[in-house]
Amino acid sequence: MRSIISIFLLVVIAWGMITVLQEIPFGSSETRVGQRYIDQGREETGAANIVTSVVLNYRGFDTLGEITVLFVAAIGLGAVLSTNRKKKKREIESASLVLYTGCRFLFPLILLFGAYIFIHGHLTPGGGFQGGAIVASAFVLVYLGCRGRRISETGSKAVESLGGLIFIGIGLAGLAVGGRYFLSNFLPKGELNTLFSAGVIPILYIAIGFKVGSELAGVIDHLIEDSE
Amino acid sequence: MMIIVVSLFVLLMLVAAVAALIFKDLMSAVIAACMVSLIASILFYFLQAPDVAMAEASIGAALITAVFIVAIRRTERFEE
Amino acid sequence: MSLELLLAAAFGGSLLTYLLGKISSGLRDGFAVFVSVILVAMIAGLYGKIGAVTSYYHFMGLELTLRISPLSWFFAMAVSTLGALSVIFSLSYMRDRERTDFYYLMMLLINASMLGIVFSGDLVSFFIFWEMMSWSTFLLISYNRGSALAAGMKYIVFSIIGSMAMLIGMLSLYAVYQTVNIYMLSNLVSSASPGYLLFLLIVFGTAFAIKNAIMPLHTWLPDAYAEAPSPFTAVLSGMLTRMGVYGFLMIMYVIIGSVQTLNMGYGLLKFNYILAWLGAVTIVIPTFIAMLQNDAKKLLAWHGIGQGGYMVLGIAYGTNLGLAGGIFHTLNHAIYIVLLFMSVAAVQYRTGGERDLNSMGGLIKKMPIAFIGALFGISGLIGLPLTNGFVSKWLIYKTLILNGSPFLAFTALIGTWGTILSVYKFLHNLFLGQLPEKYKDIKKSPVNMQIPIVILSLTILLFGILPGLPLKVINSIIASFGFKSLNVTLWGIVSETGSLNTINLFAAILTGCVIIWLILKTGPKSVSASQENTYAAGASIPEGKYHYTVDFYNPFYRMIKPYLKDFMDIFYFKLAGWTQTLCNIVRKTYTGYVGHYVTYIVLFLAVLIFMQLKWSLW
Amino acid sequence: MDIQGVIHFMQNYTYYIGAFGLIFIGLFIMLVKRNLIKVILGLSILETGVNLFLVSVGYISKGTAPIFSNASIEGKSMVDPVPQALVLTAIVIGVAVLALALSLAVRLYQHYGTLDLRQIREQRW
Amino acid sequence: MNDFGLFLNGINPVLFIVVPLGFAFGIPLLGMISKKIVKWVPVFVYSFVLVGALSNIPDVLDKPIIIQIGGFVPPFGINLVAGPVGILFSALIAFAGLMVSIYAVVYIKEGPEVRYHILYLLLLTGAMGVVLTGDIFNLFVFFEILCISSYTLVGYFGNKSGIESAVKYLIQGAIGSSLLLIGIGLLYGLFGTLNMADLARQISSADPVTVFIPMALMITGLGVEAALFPLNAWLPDAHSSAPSSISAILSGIAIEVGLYAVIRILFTIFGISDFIMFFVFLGVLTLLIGEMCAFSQNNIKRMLAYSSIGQIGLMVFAFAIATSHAVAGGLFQMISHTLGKGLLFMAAGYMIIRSGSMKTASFEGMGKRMPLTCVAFTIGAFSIVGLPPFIGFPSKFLIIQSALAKGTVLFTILTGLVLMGTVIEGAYFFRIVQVIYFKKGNGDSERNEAPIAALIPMFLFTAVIIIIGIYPKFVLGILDSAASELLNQIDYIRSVLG
Repeated sequence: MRSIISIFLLVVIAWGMITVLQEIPFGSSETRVGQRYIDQGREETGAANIVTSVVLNYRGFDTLGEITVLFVAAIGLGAVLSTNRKKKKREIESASLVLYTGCRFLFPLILLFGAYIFIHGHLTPGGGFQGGAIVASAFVLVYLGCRGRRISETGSKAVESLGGLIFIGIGLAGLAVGGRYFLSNFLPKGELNTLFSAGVIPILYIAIGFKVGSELAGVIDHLIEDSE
Repeated sequence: MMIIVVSLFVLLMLVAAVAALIFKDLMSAVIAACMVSLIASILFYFLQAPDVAMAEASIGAALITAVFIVAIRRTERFEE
Repeated sequence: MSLELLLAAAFGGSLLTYLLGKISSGLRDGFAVFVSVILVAMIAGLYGKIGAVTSYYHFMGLELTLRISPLSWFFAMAVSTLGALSVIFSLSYMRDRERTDFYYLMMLLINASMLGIVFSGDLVSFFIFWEMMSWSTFLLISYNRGSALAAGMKYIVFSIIGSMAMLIGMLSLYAVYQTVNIYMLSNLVSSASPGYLLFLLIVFGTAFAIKNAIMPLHTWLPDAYAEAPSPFTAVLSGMLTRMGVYGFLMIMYVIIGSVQTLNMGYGLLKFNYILAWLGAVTIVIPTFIAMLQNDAKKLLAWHGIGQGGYMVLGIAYGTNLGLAGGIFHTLNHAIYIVLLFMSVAAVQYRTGGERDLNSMGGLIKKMPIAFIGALFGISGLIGLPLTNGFVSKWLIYKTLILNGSPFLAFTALIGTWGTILSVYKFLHNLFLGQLPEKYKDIKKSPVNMQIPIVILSLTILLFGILPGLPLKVINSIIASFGFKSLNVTLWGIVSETGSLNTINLFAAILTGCVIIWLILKTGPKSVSASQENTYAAGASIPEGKYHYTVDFYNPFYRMIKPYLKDFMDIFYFKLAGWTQTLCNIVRKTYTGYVGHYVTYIVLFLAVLIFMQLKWSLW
Repeated sequence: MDIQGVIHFMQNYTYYIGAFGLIFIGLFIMLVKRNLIKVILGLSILETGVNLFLVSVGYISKGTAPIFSNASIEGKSMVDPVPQALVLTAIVIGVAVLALALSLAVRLYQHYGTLDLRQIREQRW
Repeated sequence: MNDFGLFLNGINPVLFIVVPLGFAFGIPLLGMISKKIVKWVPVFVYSFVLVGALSNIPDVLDKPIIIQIGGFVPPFGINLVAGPVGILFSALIAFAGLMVSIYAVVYIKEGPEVRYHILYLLLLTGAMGVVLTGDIFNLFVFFEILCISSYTLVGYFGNKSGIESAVKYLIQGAIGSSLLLIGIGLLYGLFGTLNMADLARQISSADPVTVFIPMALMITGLGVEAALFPLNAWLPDAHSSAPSSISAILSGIAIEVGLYAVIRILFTIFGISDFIMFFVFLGVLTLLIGEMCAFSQNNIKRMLAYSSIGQIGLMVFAFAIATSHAVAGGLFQMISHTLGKGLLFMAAGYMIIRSGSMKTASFEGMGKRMPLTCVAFTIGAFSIVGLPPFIGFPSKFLIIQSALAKGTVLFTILTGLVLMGTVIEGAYFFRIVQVIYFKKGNGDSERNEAPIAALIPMFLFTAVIIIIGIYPKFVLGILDSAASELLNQIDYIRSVLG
């Protein structure tokens, strides 16, 4: 019964969607704003990856909000799971040698890969979020492979905080010294397609990368804790 | 002929989504959802959005699945 | 003496009283009496300054004004005097109770808001003061806890309904005429369409009918009167309820105007006829219900409703005699009902809060002043000649007969019979008959209770013998409504169809009294006998054999009981029950199951989309 | 309908069908499923669908990714970068919501011992 | 105007968002130094924001402040629009935030306190971002901050009811935001822009049928947070299970901000400036349902929560009439609801602590035990019912007046229904007042007042309620210009796009 009603409702909604999608033909999008970013993004931000320039410069404020959302989730998840958390000693069966060694071996490599991704965010696809996620997955590997190993909570908290503070600090610096706008790209743009270009973008992405990495790792950490 | 490939992917994705709907075993459902994410990330790539494809693959497919699995481990596995 | 200062004194005085109460209770009592007496003096000093308008505040772009008219002076005088007497009366009644500071605060606040109501020159101030009066009254009705809570709830729910109706009327006037000033409106409204005027009369009428407890909307009153602290019941019954009369006068004769009001509707369905009939019904039924009450305060409360019917009857009739009668009756009723409640309160004070008529009796010797008060009070209530009630009832009967409404006159008369029967029960069961053993050592009421009782008793006589005093003021009120003024003398009213002359009555009755006195004088000397002697012929009887007057009118009661159920009260209780049930059904929307909630969201979206695609609402 | 028509239709609508298919399947899961984890799974599928839809809105036929990986690339036929940026944000927000939801689910399970939403109804009317 | 540093005449409104955010990010570091400082951080931050918001009022009445983020001209970058509406709301958020944070200093004693204060700051930041932003996707992002932090704060205590409510809230909220995102995507697909002013300009020349679908999606999505009936099922659960300080904010800020987003989208983006019958009915329905549900509650926080639904209905009714007076009245009602309901929840919080239960019956005799708190509660209740001389009266006055100014029979009847809701509202609030004062408690009756730090915000709220109730002209000026900003789409477009 519920399914029939649900399907009926969804059909009505689908009808509306079809009506409106007639007006948005696939493949020929209305790119007034987007086209300007493509045309002038290189000069205005100095990033080769236009998506990055949009994410961090044109719509940098969104990204600030976005890292805040992740921060909220990490903090909130901690708050939800931390209440009456029992600090019981767990019997941890140690992983097999092969697994352990493999994890130890892979861990820095994955970290490095993640770091590469977020440092080169303004040049190649990828950036702070993707890199951060990869960094976090390195930690997941450690949690799963090398049982009992934990990142230090204070350390990850400090990284989180610092990442956020750097983002805001750069934004405020833009407001105070640079172009008198919050988050304005006040550093020299450099030469296109080189590592040291695009002004504040790489710095922001590195901050985001660390922040996202530690937050996602923290999320997994909190969830895994006392689950065994 | 790109469009045929894409259509097949879309079909596969929808099938995976329906599978996630049907499976009573939550673990299987999560894997099906993971499939959805993975195929979506391939579709993102086809849509000339490599940034998004990377994000979807690393976050949407990998991390979320991990979180789901952990959560299922801590609760119960079968939907009654 | 400006009106702002007056109100500031009234409101400030109440707050200051509260604060003083935190320091010392004696200081507070003194100050409360001081404030209320000062207010009387201030208002008395305003006599003759009629028509003074002061704009005191701008609220949301509206000019709020205070204005004094003959009507408002008349009501203000009554309010402040009775208020002062009640405060004096409270001094000992409220001693040793809890939260006395709060009691005095609310008492004075209510007084102040009533003054605000009558002095308001615009509807917004009127509404604001009205609301303040409502919630402070609510707090004071609930003061006694226990069953007072239900009474308070009933009162406030009715009260809110009334004030919401008033809010609609007021804001609709504002929306149409861009002003809320009563006197500006009175010029503008007279040209409005009859339908709109009827709407106004209905919404405002609902509000005032609730406050004045006209028949279908009366049910809050008996409980509220019975449960409120007795000195406050006096104020509540005397003036607060009669703010409804003030409101009726204001909307019917000031804002809409007599010409429009009296021509509303056709034939027998005229607005004022209907109102008059409601008034008549309100006279008869509650009076007979009163007869059946065994609770002293409830009995008086039902009379309060019934007497309100006389006022409405007089006002609704819309002739100069009728109006004068209605307004005068308001005053008279206030005086004697306050007196009666004070007498009851005095008895209550000494008997420890006893209100049950069946368990008392014979207090005449123990509390003579209270008895005198009750006697004068019921005389006024019945309308015996030489009491003030007689004059106003005379005016009302005369109006009815002159204008060819014998039925209405007859109903009013029936009401009077019922009144006589029931107040006799009241007087007898309290003061006459046998004195129960436990009240053997009862003391007289304290002096500060006696003073108001004596003053009010004398006033009843004064206005009964010299009705010209208040009627002069009432005459100017009627004139300000645009009616022909009455030919008033100090002793009564002169008119071509029959005049009233109280001096003749006075003379006749005085003569009668003298004759009776002489006859008694010539007879054998009366010997004062103790209670045992009169009832048991000198033999001592065991206490268990005492018989008290219980179940007065029991056969009659059995006869009419089925017809005198408070049907409206039952109906409202049902209504409240239905509302509760409905609320509980509505509550079930929130089932607690998220799946349903998700369905609601999707449903909402689907409905929006469907409406647009199907009917293009936007 | 000839083959050309079908291909044309597919070219125009495949992505949209995929995206909205996911959205509706996700919504349907949330509407009818009673297991909390399953509902959250539905939410995840719904979000993927929304992301797919957003990206396909910004697509231009035969466009290239908006990256100037070398100086010779012209900006003529690049796909719209804005939806991609939006989707990046949306994905991160999605993961935040899902992680939070799952942690709450874990806690809820500790309290109720079940994930059946029909039984988790202490807060109602 | 475009050249706008940290300070010009007032404090740059971008700091209202950034400073709390910065402190929220910094709190974990601060918490390592001293846990004592942490709870004073929100107090400090919101004093600053309040001063900033007030300092901007004179400028804003003149013309709105447009702040470009990153220095890109509006359609191409995100911009903040601090018009009268924005500043009004930020002042309200800052004031309520400040008061509740003072309250929380003593109220929050258990659980992960540091996290509470972070989430609290972020919740208000999200609200602030929503009201200040001029970009629709940015609105979505801040909305998510607002929502997610409220999900977690609802479950803050980690008890059974808290977690259950949080889960339910989260599921509904997440669907809402997904729908909102679909709507935004459709709008972007149709018009290729995300700036509100730019969208508004293009929508005025678009086909209404197609434009409606994204609008319906967005209204539904935002309506979940704005607690429109029937999207408000989360509200009573969430408000009653959250810590009282959070209930005050959820009820006083979160749903108001949701409603703000709805009307911003309706009026500014879609330019619906005639009265919208559907929303008029929806408002009345929401009001009646809310009040009726509240009527038969015996859990005080649920009762207050349902009463919030009723109040939201009144606001929706006001906004849907869409005359300048009505919109001003709706905004006024928001202010009065924030103050009144905030006060009620704060007072109820300590009453619950003292009596140990949320059942109204357990508050018997509270008037003796905590007289000051009870006075505050009573005044809040009277204000919500709309009794003079409290702030609820002028706001209700304005709304009813503008409804009747429509002059049609239908509106008179609807007004009658609205006032019937008020009667029900009065009934249950007065019942509570009776229970508090006039029922003898059977428990201990010794005086046990709330701590002073909790009483200060309550009494500041009370003071504001009475002062504005008596002198509504303090806010009427900014309300009028806020109403005209909302209704005057063309001026908005012109001031943003030049």
